[in-house]
Amino acid sequence: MTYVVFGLFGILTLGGGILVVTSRNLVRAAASLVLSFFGIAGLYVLLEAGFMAAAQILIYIGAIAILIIFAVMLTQRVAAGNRVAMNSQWPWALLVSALTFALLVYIINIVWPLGIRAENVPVLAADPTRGLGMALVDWGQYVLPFEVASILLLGAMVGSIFIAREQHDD
Amino acid sequence: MVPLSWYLITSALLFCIGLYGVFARRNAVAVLMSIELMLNAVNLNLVAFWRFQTPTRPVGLAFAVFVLVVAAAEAAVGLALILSIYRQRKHIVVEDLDLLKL
Amino acid sequence: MLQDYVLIGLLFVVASALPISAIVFGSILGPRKPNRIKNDTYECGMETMGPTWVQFKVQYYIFALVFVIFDIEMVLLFPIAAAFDVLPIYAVVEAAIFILILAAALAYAWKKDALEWF
Amino acid sequence: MDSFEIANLFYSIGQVWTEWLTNLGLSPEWLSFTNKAMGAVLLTALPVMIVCVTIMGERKIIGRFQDRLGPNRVGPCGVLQTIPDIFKLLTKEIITPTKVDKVMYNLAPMLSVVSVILIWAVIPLASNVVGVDLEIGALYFVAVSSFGTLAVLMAGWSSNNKYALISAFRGVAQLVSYEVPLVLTLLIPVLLAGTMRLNGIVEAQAQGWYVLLAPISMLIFFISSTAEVGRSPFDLLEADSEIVAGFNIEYSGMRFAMFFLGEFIHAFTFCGVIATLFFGGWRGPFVDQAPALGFLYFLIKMFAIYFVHIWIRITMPRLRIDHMLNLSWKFLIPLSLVNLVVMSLAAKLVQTPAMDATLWQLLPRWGILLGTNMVMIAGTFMILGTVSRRERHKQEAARVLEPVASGIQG
Repeated sequence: MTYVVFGLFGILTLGGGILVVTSRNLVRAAASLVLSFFGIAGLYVLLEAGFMAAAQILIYIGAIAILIIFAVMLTQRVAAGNRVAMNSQWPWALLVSALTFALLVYIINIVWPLGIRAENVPVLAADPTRGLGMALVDWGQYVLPFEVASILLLGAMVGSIFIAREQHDD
Repeated sequence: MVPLSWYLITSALLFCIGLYGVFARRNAVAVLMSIELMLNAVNLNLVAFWRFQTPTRPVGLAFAVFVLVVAAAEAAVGLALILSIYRQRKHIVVEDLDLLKL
Repeated sequence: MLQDYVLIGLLFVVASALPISAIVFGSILGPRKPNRIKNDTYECGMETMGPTWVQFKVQYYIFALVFVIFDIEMVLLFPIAAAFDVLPIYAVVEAAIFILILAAALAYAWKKDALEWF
Repeated sequence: MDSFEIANLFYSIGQVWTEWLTNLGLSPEWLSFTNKAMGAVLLTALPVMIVCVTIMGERKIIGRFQDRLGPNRVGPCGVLQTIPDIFKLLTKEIITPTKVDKVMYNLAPMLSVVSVILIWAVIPLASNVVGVDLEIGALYFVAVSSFGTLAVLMAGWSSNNKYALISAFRGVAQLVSYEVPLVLTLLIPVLLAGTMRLNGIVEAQAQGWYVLLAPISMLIFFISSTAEVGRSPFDLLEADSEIVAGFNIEYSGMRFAMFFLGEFIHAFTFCGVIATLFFGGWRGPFVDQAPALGFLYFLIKMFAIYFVHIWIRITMPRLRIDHMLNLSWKFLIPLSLVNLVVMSLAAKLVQTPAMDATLWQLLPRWGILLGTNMVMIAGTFMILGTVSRRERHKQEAARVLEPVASGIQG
């Protein structure tokens, strides 16, 4: 049963991904991106990371996807459906990605052999989300990256507002 | 449970799809979307490793959350740059953006 | 843990079955006499002029952008709020610093008139 | 003995149901699955049934407010008006305009209904009656409602209509702006209860409803939820005088009805969430003896809050878009940020009392939290007063200089 659900979400993720890189209509591509994100959220649920799944939906689908759709609409002059989507080097790109994939599969197969079924998976901590919350503000753990994250967000916001703003003369 | 390697393969495949998109798409927004796919693949890896290797400590989760932060910052700044370029040059075809070559 | 989400999955299926069946019923019961005018885009009886996918102003993007930043912040705060009862006081202060840095970002956006609707 | 039977109402129904299924020869796994499927069907049916009642009630109430009768033809006092309405919508022609993007056009109304029904999975209906008591309940609620934004955008884009797209863009700007204060204040019940489980939040309110401990949070949450569901005075999405009818203009018949249904369910679902987070959910007198009463209390609270919604809807005129955005970004968000910082520090000052704390042990916590809120309210009013006085002076000065007022374009 879990395998069926895994397959479903896997197909959603990968199918969405393939549509993203192939579809000519950029809004369609963004919609497929949402599909792909949703698939990933499903995979997180299967990994018992409910917090990550919710964060995935909230941030990627609820915020980043909308940002991307806005950007698409702001940069598309006419419904640019019939322009060429790929550049001239796409066969090379395909080759490179295929080789990368082969390499990754090779490595994964060495360390975590594909045929082996998951036996005795370790048990989850009682409440991982609370654990994460404690770790984020713990001196010994992630408090520095946590505060740096807020500075990064501050920087990103200041920078992108500065860049994106239309220059008003007044 | 589904074994770890399956998640890793899914994630690797997604990463390679994203890689292909980054190399092959002409539109800058599409390139950015492909980058988001790659970041997602990384995150999937992190969460899968967390679940199978260190489920009692929130290491993987914390890293995945920080990847989320970086992804959001990247999307915001990247798209702002694209908008700004679009305003100046009226197109966002990546291979024609060779300002530095002149 | 995984069992919890079974119900949500089922609810998703049932909840999507509701609008699907309603629309299917509606299309069975309702009349179907399409014509060119009726199927045209509705713009108060006027002919559609120019391309429909018009361009929009950048202001929309800026709102979405500030939202993305705040969204991330809130997601980071949720696990901390959930663990609030066991946190020491300095941890709360750290979270407060985190919030204040983001408030500075909001103040910047405000100062630069990025939040104005022109 | 009467109350005893009521006490075990849900339990006994569950017992009978389980016994019946076991006699049919179901294995435990399938039994659990069947129960969950049953739960899913019930959770879908419940909001739809509530809609049928509320639409009717709302029309009657609005009629009374506006000094007219409201629907009064079908059934006694017109209470059955909804049934012919449903049939009317069912027999309407469903028009699919030729230039739409078919996939997204059909997906959007579905998504708008599904996203709100999914919220019901985590709302605790009575002490032990909840779809799933998710560990991340509060976050799940926010995550699921963000699908609604997507539905608006999809409907607007796929319709291939300028007005629909403009409305969708405005709508997304609105939804996105008000999601920030909504979620920021949602954090306060979570941190006061120390859990994201919605049932846990309700149980923690045995020590006083959070509306008493955090009234500011309740107000912010209420205002931003009004905007999130697009109710008046925030109904700019379908400002019929400005943009023909909103993002769903190209929809007709049952497809349009689905948007309508989604919007209605959304409205009182948020009322249910407010009741859960701030008004003690299923809590009330004698609820420990008779858990079934909890459902009644929940419904009463939900409808009471919904009544306030209706009241505001018929009293307030629609806001202009720049005012609406300013209200969120320049008032609600700064206020909720301050509220969050101050409340978290104040709540940390007094340790969370044990579950069996007496009234006297609870008093300091109540006093400090409520006092902090009062101080914040006073401060807000002072700042608002100063700002508005300054603004008034500025405008008066401007009027002397330039007699022609220049309008702001939305």
